[in-house]
Amino acid sequence: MNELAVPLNHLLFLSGLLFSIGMLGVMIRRNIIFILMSIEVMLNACALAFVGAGAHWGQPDGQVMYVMILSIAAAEVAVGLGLVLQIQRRFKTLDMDQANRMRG
Amino acid sequence: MTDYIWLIPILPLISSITLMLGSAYLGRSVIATLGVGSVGLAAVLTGALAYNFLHAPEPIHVVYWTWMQVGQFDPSIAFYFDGLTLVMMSVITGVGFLIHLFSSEFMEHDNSYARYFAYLNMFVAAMLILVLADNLLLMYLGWEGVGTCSYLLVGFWYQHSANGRAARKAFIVTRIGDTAMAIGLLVLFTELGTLNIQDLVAAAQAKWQVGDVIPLLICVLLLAGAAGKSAQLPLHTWLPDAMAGPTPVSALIHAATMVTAGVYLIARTHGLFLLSPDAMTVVAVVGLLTSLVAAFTALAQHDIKRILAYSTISQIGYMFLALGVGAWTAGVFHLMTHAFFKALLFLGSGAIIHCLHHEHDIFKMGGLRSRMPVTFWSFLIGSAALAALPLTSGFFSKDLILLQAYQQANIGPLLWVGGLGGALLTAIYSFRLVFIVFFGHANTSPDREIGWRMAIPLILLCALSLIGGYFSLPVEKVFPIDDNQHPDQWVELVSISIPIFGVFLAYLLFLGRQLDPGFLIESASGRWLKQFWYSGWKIDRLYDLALVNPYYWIATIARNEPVDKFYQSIVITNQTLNAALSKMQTGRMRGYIVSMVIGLIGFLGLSLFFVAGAV
Amino acid sequence: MTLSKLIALAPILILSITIIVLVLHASLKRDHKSAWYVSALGLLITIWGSYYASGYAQQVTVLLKVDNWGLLFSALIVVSTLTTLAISRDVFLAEGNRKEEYYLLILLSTLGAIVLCQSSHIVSLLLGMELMGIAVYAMIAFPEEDALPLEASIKYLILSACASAMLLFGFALLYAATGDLSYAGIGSKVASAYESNPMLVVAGTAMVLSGIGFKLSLVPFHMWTPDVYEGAPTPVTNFLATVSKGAMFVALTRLFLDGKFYQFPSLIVALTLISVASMLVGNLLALRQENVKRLLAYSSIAHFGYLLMVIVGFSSLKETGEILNLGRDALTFYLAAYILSTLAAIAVVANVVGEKTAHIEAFTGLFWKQPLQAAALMVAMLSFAGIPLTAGFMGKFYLITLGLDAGLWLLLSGLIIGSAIGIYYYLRLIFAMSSPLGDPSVVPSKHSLSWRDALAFVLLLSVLYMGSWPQPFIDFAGV
Amino acid sequence: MVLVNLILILLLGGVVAAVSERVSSTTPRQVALLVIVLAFLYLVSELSGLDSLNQLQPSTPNDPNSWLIHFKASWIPAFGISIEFALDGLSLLMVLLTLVLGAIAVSASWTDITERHGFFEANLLWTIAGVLGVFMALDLFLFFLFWEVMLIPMYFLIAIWGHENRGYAAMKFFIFTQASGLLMLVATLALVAVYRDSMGHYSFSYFDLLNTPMAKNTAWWLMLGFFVAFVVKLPGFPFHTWLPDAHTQAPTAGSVILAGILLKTGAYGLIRFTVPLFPDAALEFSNVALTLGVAGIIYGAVLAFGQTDFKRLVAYSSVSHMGFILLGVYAWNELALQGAVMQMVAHGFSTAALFMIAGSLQERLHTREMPKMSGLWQSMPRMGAMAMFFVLASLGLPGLGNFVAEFLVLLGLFQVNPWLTVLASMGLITGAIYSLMLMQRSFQGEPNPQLETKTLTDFGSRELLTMAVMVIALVVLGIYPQPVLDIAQMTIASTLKFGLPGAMP
Repeated sequence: MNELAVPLNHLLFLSGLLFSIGMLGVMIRRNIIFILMSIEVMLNACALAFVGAGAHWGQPDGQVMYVMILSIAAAEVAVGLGLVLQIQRRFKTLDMDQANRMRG
Repeated sequence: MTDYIWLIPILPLISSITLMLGSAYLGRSVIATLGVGSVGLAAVLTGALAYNFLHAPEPIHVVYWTWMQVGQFDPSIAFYFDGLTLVMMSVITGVGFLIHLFSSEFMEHDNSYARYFAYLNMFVAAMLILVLADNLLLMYLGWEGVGTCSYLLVGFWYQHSANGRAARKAFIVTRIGDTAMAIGLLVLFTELGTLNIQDLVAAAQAKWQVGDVIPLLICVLLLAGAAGKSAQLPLHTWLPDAMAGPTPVSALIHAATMVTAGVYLIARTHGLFLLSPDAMTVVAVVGLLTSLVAAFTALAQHDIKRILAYSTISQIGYMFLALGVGAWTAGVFHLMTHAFFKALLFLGSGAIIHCLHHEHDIFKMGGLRSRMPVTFWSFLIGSAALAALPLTSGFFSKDLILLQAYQQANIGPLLWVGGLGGALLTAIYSFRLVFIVFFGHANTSPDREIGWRMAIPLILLCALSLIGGYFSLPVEKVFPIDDNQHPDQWVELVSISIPIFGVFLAYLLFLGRQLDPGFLIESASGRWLKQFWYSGWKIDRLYDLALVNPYYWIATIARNEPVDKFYQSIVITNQTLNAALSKMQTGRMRGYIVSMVIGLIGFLGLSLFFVAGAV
Repeated sequence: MTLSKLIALAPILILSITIIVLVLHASLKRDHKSAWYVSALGLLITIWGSYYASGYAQQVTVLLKVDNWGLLFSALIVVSTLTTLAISRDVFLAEGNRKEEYYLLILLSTLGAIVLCQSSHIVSLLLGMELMGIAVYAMIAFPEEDALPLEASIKYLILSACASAMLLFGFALLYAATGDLSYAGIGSKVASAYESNPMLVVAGTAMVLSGIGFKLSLVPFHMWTPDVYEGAPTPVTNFLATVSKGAMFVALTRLFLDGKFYQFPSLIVALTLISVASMLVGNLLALRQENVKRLLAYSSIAHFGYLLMVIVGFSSLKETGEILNLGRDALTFYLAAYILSTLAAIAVVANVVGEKTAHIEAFTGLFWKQPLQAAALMVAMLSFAGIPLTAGFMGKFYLITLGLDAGLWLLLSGLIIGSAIGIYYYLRLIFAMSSPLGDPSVVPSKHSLSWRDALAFVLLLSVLYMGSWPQPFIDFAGV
Repeated sequence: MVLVNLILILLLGGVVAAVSERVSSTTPRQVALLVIVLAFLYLVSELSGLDSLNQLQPSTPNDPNSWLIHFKASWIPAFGISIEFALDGLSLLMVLLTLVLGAIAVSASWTDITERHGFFEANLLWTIAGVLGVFMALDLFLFFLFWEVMLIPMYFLIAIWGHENRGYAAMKFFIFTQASGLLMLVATLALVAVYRDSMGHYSFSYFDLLNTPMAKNTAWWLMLGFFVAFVVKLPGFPFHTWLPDAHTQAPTAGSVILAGILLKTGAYGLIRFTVPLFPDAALEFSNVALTLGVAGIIYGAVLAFGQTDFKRLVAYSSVSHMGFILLGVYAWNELALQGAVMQMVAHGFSTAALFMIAGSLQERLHTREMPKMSGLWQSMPRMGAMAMFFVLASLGLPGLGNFVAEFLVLLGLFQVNPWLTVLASMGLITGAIYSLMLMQRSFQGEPNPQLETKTLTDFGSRELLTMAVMVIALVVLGIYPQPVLDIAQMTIASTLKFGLPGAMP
């Protein structure tokens, strides 16, 4: 039943790679918009893994999960950008490191 | 007819409590009558008791209530009265009454008059309980009660902290002795199951043969207790300092009654001591050494009361010597006579101090013979008795001791020679005191005369010191009859002549000044020796260095709780950890992401490590 | 979808209807007070609904498993939301006119929490968690003019997005290994999947637990908690501390039990380490904390460290049914006790400090100014510290009994050391409250008993009641 | 039901006292005194009816109806927890001591509390209620509940009305006891778990748990858990550092209650729980406990001697006296145990009096530093006389209660370990040293120049009356202790059969 052209491990490896790229992006970038973008990358990596796994097991669940993840990612980014607008208006900067008023 | 025996100790106790509670409302005369009267009444009752006892001489044993009953341990508050108790009680109440009368005038102008008599009466009550107790625990109650009253009385003038320190020293040194005695009590109860004196002596004789180890241990512990209370060698340093109290107190406590408690204890438990001869030799040796050391020290003293204090230590040394050689009757006899003449001497010195507005140094006195006749004659008779000159009571008692010491089994003669040396020294220092204070040129003049309340006790005590020798103690039933025969003549002759020679020597040295010891004193070793004797053979220094200073040092070091350091360290580690962790909370989000990622990698690594291990 | 299944979903349906009514109401007439009443009423009916649904406990479709245990926690979550509503009544009065959205967000988030509580499938878990999460981002950033909420909100958004990504990736791996998305399915297949490719299963579970660990603020993932608790407005802090964490923990327990994750020794060791670390770090961080909100954040880290002990306890219990119930009871009791105490504590913080910074100075002499509030906060603190007669103590009692049965010696000693350290900062607050006011002459003026005091009194009573008479709760919860 | 009413009287009394502050600032203390006297009369009236008290027959630990009063009501059936109170010889003594010292504490703080009188008296009454609960509770869960709950009002007593750094002292007091209490909680639950494994059902009742069979080293660990909790409270040697701070900072009534009663809960716990529940483990452990006891005596005495603060010196003297109790308990024969119980009673009175004197000194001189106060006997003779009496009592003068206690303990211990007894009797000497030093530094010696200006008022009639109560109590305990010994005998005789076979029956 494994009519999948590409073996599952390659796919999982790809999504793992994508995931770590996204994670790195969140850690390194300082601008909030780019952080949001790298979160998108991470979420898509998970979606890809789901699709691969679904294909491997020949069940539609993988793709259902893919659609779910996309919609959730969209919602999160929407709220995120809303906040970005407010931050821009208030702090006139999008640099995440400025936001360290609470510590200790 | 003897059911009033409990009244004797209770009367002084009640008067002491009323004085304590009502001190603010009672006038001086009321206080005096209450204080002196209660002891007087006790003396009268003792007299009546003595009268009955002489006619029907069997011991009285009255039990009032069981003090505490826990399993087999059930000491009771009970009195046991026999010949020995009679002697002690008559000394306590008789001499006590005279001293109370004397001090009613001596302390006339002291502002806490009631407090003085309260303590004094409390002391007499405690001493009577000690003597009357039928079990060692009740005796221990009297024992500590007496020690406490001595602490209160020595520290009577508490305004000067020096007196306080002397009082504390007295209490603590005696407390060390008492603790040893308490341990003795513990051993006794564990071995014999009872603390009642009569039963425990019988049980001991049944349980152990002569020469066993445990009786030796018990006797040594009891000896330590006795040594503490009677100021014998290891624990004697407190008595000279205890002179800080009023003189009648020294007369009553540090001459007649309390210091003899140790002798009474050993006399009362002689059954135990008979079981271990080596313990008795220890007692004898301790007695002898103490009498010699104290006699030498007395030679070098300036303060009139310290001379008498050291002479008391020396005389009690004699009593211990007597007990050590088994001469129980002689020991108790000397105890009685010593109470008479030593009280006389102390009261005499009290009279002198009273009249010379608190002058203590004998070299500043002099030529008082003509101006204070009563005091002079009482001092003369007292010193004669002390030196054991013939015809005085001291002669009979000390002579008896020396004779029986001579006949002691193995080291008899050595003890006898030591005793003689002590007698010689006693004669010298007692008459040195008399010659310096009463003869020679007068450099101070008494500013007042002694009243009748001070004169009568002196006169009565003079009489007792003289005729005391002829009393026969009703103690035949108490002690085993010592059957040793009379030693040969020359021993008797020597022990009689030594004191006379001593007095003559004192005359040469201090009055006639024919023999000039000048070259001896000025020489380097002479001066060191005089200083050595003056400071009581440096024993006080030794105790300070060995015990007192280290205790102070440890207390000051450990003042701020070393154990707390451990708990402080826990608090400090917590606080440093808190500081470190809260520094990590930088507030920057990227820091948080990094910690999350580390957490994830850690988690993954751990899982893979397990899987790699498992597969 | 037979009628009984629909009734089983009663709480979720009622809440959705309330949300719809709220939206319609907002479109008709913008009135803050009536919106509050509508949502409060809706929540009350939901509580009745969850009680009513308990008769129809069953598996509704593959996504939701409605059982008494889940319904109990749904009721508890709704109660917490009600309290959040109660303390947020006047917080926003001075705000602009757009306030109905706030209530909308709260209800949506509660709906997500209830779905999360009853989820038995990865999709429903994801749905519930994200619905709850995203609504909370907006709630945190709701007050515009203040800077701190904005910062807290963005931080929370980014961090929880990463955590969700981790969770999802973990589930993807698990799905790849087992081929099933429902907990029960995973449970049955995970053992065999572990044989074929253990790497996948282990990595998957690790990432899932890290994602959940973030939401429960366990140690390596706990950094966000103090900032978000301090930044967010007090009612939202309350919501975060009780509803979001409570629901998440219930989901974790379901996943752990149905998914049979307790077979893997690596997980147990990792969880033990996390638990001990949380207990110690949580308490240590709070030791000298001056801001009460941050103090409560650290204390919640510690408490979830203690709670994790139960999850670890499941591992050594294996199949012995009897002790498994003890573990579940312990969990239920401790979580309920924690939620109640937090409600009481944060309610008092809201009453006393409102939106000003909750510094400890604001609480000095509270005993003499507002005795009732001070008493409630004291009882909450004592409950956190685990002093008898409070709910917290019964929780700790359960935990220790479980710890002893399961032989978790390391965790037990962590619990003892943690609570020994913990006493200090709970007592510091009580000491501050009891320190005299300077002028001792003022006899506490008897100001009128406002509804705030009533709320504090009710919470105080409930914490004491649960601690001193726990038997009814045990019967009810011992389902 | 009698016992529950007793605690309720005190709890409600506390509430009434708190509320009565509205009437006037002096009514709370009268209310408090009234409540305590009421509770005392109530207990005495209930007890006089009991015939078992007159025949004083022993109450065997594991059969409830042989106890004086026994009350049991189910509380949390899921865990076999019940509200179980019972009274036997030992707890009767402790309850009576608590009530008497409670009244004394109220009279001690008659004038030195300036603010929030109502709340102060309420806390006082609640502490007493908590302590009563500890002495009467026989369900281990209930015992632990009272063990922790009695701390809270005591914490407030020190934290609100204490002296300069009361926060630190109150905190230290609470954490020490609560943390060790946690150990006891774990030990109790482990004991119950072992009981459940062997018996099949949960039970927290003392009667059931009494002879649960368990492995040797589990018994050892559980006994250790109980031991640490009680020795911290006792306070035993290494765990005592909270006591001096708590005492110096507590208000007079606080230290009277703390020293008089709270320390006794530790001793009571040792006699009631630690040894009977784990007899053979206690036997093995007895050598360690005895050495700790002796160390406590000597260490407490040496440190007491080094102190310059009056209250701190008296606090360390309590540490030293409590060492005797530890010896008494772990020598575990009839003599030693009777000595320990007697010491609990006698020490209660003598330390309460000394703390009252310290309190009145602080009230008059506003300082506790002894260098600042010498020669006070002249200006305050009555207080000096009282101080002298109680100093003599605390150094163990025969004829007073403390001596009887210490002698019995030493006697009992001697049969178990003679050399340790010799060391312990050093405590008699060191005890004398610091007690007399206390007297010397404060009341005797040259009057302090700085004090010339202040007019020092001597003891009033109220203070004298309170002191008289304690003087009579100590004298009666010293001269005729048999009633107290008989009441204690009821418990000790039977507990000994349960405990380890002491050297002497």
